[in-house]
Amino acid sequence: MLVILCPHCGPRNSDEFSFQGEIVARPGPASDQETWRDYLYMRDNVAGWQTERWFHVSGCRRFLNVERHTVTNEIGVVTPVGGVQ
Amino acid sequence: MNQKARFSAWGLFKRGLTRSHWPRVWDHHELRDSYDVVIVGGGVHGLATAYYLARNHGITNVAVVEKSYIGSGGSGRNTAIVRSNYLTPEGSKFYDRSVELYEHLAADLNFNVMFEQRGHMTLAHSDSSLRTMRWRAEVNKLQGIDSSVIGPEEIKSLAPFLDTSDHPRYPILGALWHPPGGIVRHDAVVWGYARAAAALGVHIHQGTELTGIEVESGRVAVAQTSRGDIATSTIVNCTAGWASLVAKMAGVRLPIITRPLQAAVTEPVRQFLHPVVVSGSLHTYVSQTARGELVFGASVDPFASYSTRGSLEFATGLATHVLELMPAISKMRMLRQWAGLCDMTPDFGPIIGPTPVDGFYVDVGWGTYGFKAGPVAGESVAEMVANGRPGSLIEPFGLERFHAGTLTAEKGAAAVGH
Amino acid sequence: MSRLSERPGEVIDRTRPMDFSWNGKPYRGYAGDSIASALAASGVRVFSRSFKYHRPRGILTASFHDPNLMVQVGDEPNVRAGHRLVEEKMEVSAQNAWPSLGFDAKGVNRLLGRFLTPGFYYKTFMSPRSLWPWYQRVLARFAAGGVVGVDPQPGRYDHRYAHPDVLVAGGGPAGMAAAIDAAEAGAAVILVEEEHRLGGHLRWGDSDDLGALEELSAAVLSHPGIEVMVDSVVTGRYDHNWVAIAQRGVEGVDERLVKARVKCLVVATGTIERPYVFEGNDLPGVMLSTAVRRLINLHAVRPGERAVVLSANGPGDSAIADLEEAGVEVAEVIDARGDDTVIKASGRMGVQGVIDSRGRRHDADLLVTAVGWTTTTTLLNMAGDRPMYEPRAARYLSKSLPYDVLATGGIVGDGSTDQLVQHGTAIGREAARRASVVKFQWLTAVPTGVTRQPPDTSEIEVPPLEAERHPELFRSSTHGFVDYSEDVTSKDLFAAAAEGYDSMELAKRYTTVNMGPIQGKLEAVNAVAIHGEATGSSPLETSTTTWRPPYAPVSLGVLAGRQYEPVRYSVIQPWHERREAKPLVAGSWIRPEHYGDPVAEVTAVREAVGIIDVSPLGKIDLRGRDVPKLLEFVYVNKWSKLDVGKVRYGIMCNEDGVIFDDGVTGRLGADQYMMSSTSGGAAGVWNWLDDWLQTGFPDWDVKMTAVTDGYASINVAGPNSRELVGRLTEIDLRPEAFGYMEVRTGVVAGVPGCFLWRIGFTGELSYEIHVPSAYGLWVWERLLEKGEDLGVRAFGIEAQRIMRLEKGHFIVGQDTDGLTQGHGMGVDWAIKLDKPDFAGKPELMWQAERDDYRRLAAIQTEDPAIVPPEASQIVAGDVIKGRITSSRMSPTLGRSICLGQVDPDLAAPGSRLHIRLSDGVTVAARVLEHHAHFDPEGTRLRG
Amino acid sequence: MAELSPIPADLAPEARGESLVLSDFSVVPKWRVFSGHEQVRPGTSATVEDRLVWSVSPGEWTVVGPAPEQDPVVDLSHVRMMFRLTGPDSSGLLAKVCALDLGEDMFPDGAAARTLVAGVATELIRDDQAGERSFLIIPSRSYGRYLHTVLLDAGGEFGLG
Repeated sequence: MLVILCPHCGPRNSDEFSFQGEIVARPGPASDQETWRDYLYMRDNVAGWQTERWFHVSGCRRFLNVERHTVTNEIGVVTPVGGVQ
Repeated sequence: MNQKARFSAWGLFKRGLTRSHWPRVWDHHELRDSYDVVIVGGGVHGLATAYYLARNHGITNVAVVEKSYIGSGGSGRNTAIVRSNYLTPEGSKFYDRSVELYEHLAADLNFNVMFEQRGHMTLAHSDSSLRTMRWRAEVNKLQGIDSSVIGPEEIKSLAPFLDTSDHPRYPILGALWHPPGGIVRHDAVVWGYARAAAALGVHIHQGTELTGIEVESGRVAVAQTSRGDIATSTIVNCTAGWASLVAKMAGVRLPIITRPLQAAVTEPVRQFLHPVVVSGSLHTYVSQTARGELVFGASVDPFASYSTRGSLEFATGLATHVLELMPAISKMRMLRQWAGLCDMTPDFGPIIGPTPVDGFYVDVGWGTYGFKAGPVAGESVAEMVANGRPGSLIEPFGLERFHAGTLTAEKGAAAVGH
Repeated sequence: MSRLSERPGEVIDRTRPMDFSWNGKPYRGYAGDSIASALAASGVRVFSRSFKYHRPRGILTASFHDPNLMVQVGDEPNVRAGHRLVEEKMEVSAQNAWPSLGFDAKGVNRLLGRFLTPGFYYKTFMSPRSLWPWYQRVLARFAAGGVVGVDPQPGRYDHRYAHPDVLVAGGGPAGMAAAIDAAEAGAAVILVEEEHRLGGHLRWGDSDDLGALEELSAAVLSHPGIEVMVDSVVTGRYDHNWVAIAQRGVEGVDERLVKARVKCLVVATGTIERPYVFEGNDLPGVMLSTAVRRLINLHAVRPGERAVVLSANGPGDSAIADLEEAGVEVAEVIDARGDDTVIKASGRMGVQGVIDSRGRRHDADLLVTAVGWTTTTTLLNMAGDRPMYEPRAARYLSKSLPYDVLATGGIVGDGSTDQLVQHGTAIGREAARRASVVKFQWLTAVPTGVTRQPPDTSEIEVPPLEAERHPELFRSSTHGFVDYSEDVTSKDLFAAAAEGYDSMELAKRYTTVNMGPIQGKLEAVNAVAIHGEATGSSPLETSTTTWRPPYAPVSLGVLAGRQYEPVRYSVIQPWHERREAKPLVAGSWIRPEHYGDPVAEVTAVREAVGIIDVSPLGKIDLRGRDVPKLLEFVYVNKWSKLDVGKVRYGIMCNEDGVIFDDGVTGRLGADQYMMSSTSGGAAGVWNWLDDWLQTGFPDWDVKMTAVTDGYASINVAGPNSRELVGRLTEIDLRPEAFGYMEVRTGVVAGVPGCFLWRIGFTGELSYEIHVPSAYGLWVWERLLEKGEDLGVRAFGIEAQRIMRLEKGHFIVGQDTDGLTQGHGMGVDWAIKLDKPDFAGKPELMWQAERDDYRRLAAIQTEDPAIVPPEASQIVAGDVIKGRITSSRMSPTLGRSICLGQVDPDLAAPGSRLHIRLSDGVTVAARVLEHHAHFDPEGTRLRG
Repeated sequence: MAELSPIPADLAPEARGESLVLSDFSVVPKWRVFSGHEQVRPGTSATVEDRLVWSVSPGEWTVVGPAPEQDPVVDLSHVRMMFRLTGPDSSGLLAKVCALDLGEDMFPDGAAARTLVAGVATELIRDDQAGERSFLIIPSRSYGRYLHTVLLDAGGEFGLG
């Protein structure tokens, strides 16, 4: 059980969060198949530090950007997804 | 294979009398500067591929490079369940061939892999899961696979420790029963393939890590390893847990997310559970080994990671679920827990086939099903490498399906796992 | 073996005798005795038979980690007799011996030992293949261990969370000192000790040791900042210092799992004495020096009559003094610091003689060895440390630890009690300091606004604690057992290496060394050393095995705890229970499947009126200017022109075009909408909307509140529904005033704040009444009361399923699967590809251009009496062409009806299909024109 | 505030232990507002004009008492149940079912959180009563029966039940 320092709630166990995976930008609706299916399926699957998205579903219900080392599970900076104060 | 080294009861007796050692099962070799085929990953998939390349296709100038020791990855960390009762026709056909190979593997490899066909039972706790069980059974029957839906009474007689009483939250409504399914000694499969491949001339390089792949004008040219470069025209990525990273060396991106899958074993007790029991809703599967230990598994971890350290939540969740099924075993003790890495694909189907880089093949993305597919994957990948194109058994599992939008339908059964 | 007169450090209470049984015979011990010490005091020497060769085994370590002391206690298998305290009326028996400990029939395996080489089973039983199942049964019979019964006494287990600043694992002198000083520095401390008392090796020491023990433990026990857990074990240290403790001796429960988020972990788990490998080293009467010191000093048991001692260290020498004081004749002391050693112990059921390296034979019934230590680095391993072998000290020592883990005591080095205490003291203070650093970071993140002084950043100086020089003693010149639990000998390790299993990991897997219940705690170092010897490398060059959790085996019961499983109920549940509704598990909801007769329930709805509790239906309150934009984006159909008072049906797809939910959304006011979703999809839809609003369109003005539980939802369906609802509300229900697919708000049965929408999953005229939940049961009962003369009847999920199937309404997840994209469900009319964007649009666009996907079709068998079970396959010969997704006998039509997914070439109305039943028989069927089997024009619904 | 006192006259405690009282306040009106209480930061609660107000998420507040004036207001009265657990052992009981650190530093009087209690996302407010440690536990209604059973079961060792 990891500790994630939620910017709204403080230190919380990771079972309160839902892991959303690496952050993938949504291409426009007029994208070609190659681009769209890259967005749907292809992933970098980094072994090391990556910024990924977590959803504090059992806490503040905010989507967060979380820096995490995928080998050690060490967690870096956690920030709210843009637009939310 | 050297006849003097042939395993048999007579051989055991003779060596017991003379107290002499058996010869080495495989030898150390210097790394050659070129091989016809370089297989990355010394697990069941890599070693089976090497074996079938040599045995079925006469391709013996083959190196298996393994960064640690053979069987150190998923092959040595899985719960060794074998079955073929998959949901899709392509899936069940493929795994049925695997069961068939497993049934004859001991004789084929002259290495007893201890395949115990104890039967495989997938419990249904809800109408919808019962419907999925029926779906699987019907598809299986059409493939000639022994698979049917059974009721609580038969479940109780096959596994008396299961609580089939009126259960409020997880009632046992029925089960998918698959008599040919069972468990196998996973290490023995690895060693059996390694020994047989080595006897046919394959070089197994343990402690040899792939560090890079040189691609020249769209073709594989060199496999760089921690022990030196290998000139080769063919590289087969048979890794699990590192599939994305190895593919990246060749410039190939994969639809894979790596997630740990945890397992645990209890202290041994006298035999009381014969079949393999699975509950999809409770994310649990359990079998008792010949040694008397219960071996447990669950679903993949809730977040992607390359960690194999294991978590307390797995242990507590697993125990909760196992005791829902078998409340009588609360005093048994968990002895050891561990984790392996699973490369999950979007449709829960594997990725076997060529890639945009000529000579770079993948046999990856096995999710939680890799071990049971080892023999048939090895056989099919060897055939593909020898012929330059995938055979019909693996055609549905190519990488291009993710761009063509023709995903495999196994995802429908994903919830029932293992 | 016999009981001694009173010892200064003894832990038994001679005033409290305990009567128990061993293999059915009565025995007596004292309170404080372990099962093993009580039996040993009564002369028992053989406690078990070994796993493979069924050799007799006796006390080796006299502790929890004694591989030879696994016994059955009542219905509990594999109890550690060296640790478990004896209790009145306890029924203890030996495991793994048949018919008796004295004569074990499987002992014949001893004679076969030379043939049962490691991995022998991989080399035989292969032919003929037909005999393999028989071999399996024979092999399975040799499985070791205790017995579990189908119906044992249930255990009582518990969980709790803890948040200590400092957790000290190990209550020896260094651990106690660390706990005291951490607490003195202001930290909240938990101290965990595996044994029943604090003190570690001080407990069996001399009077100085006992004095120090008394002082330290008094300080610990009286400190308000320290919570002491004895007879408890830290089973694992997981990521981010998440630490599990199996706590015993808690009132009211057998065991409790404490899940602790620890700010700084201090590992003070000490060392375990290592056995020595030589011929006969497993005979009863061969004991470690710590075992005899425990027996003599803690339990006042004389461990033998005549002893030979092999000692390589000070504690071993102290054992000699203890033996002499206990009246054991010490026949010979062999000093292993020189060239002398033991070659062999001989005897049948126990040691009778010892042969030393000078070839001398000594008559003895006890052979005590003191040849070195294994550091218990499991917790350090779990913290990422990879301890290195230190040849000078002949043991593994910690290499590097993360910031939040510290180590003290024997795991770090050796020293006098004072030195250990000094080291522990400094580590305790440093642990408290580091904990305050972590806490400061957390406090600044908690939003409660508590301010704190920043912590001290200067590290506390820790005095060195060196590991003493110790000879490397692993194996004598003869072979013996390395792993007692698994019956692995040094000869086996040599054989494995010769066969090519030449890395430690392969050798471990091949021989199963270190894989038994003791997990290599005693034997790991010996195994590595002997493997090194066999492969011509030193232990330093050979890798060690990875220690995995748990540190000690932990019961499934305590891991599970009280087994709380969240379940959800509607507010109408008490009524359902009174009417003995058959419960149906639907996700975490428990719902009524039916009230005894689902067919009659259908008839009531079709002919009169019925009410169903659909409270689990997902409901989301949406407010704000941009709600239409949101609806337009998450649904595949158009939403811009939904007037106030209107309701519309919508389908949601994932970005891959796969349908994941459907439901209706109504506009209750200018800026107020109510969205409904399927019961099972409610949480997913809520999260999906939040995802888009937060990560996709943060500027949109949408306020969202999930109100599923705020309303009890009752669908009133049937030709009499208007009449019934009209008796309870002033809302104008006339068709021209409240049309199909419209919503009204108002008072129902006196309850304000209700909303009603006119929709119909059953195909009948129906009103879905959403009542503020606290009044749900009240309104439900009023409906039944007021509708009695109208023939009202409650109906359950099963009747609803039948009726929706008659109407051809699909259920997402049943009639669709994980790959069903929008156009497959016959809802092309709803998918508006001319919208600029919506979730899943590109995939649906591409799907529309293809013609290769399965379609949902209404299907009827030619024989109306045959109901093909759901999931039956639609076939053409052996080729699968689709499947039945829903099927029922329709009470309304008096025939079987189905929905199914069918390949495109068979999906056209009128197509003839073949459905394969589970017995292999194929039945003919045809595809209907409409999805609805009943009232396809919808006249009843719109009436 | 008066209507949330430990044992109101018209609401008998559900269960009383040696050092614990569990009472049910589900009937009190609760409202969701989206503005007007910006001074109450997420993770905290405050009494504003005799109404208890708390926030567990940015931009959202729950108000207990008469309907507030803001627009929009969503009625949560029926969505949530509300239990009050009062007594010196209240954090001991919660420590069995809730992983949150409820110590004085991390969760002082007035702290508010949405967190998992016995596996269910639940709002939790520390709202001491006359110096006595007290928590408001506010689950979604459909989980109320389950959670109530759990609290009684977990409270057994403190004499609750």
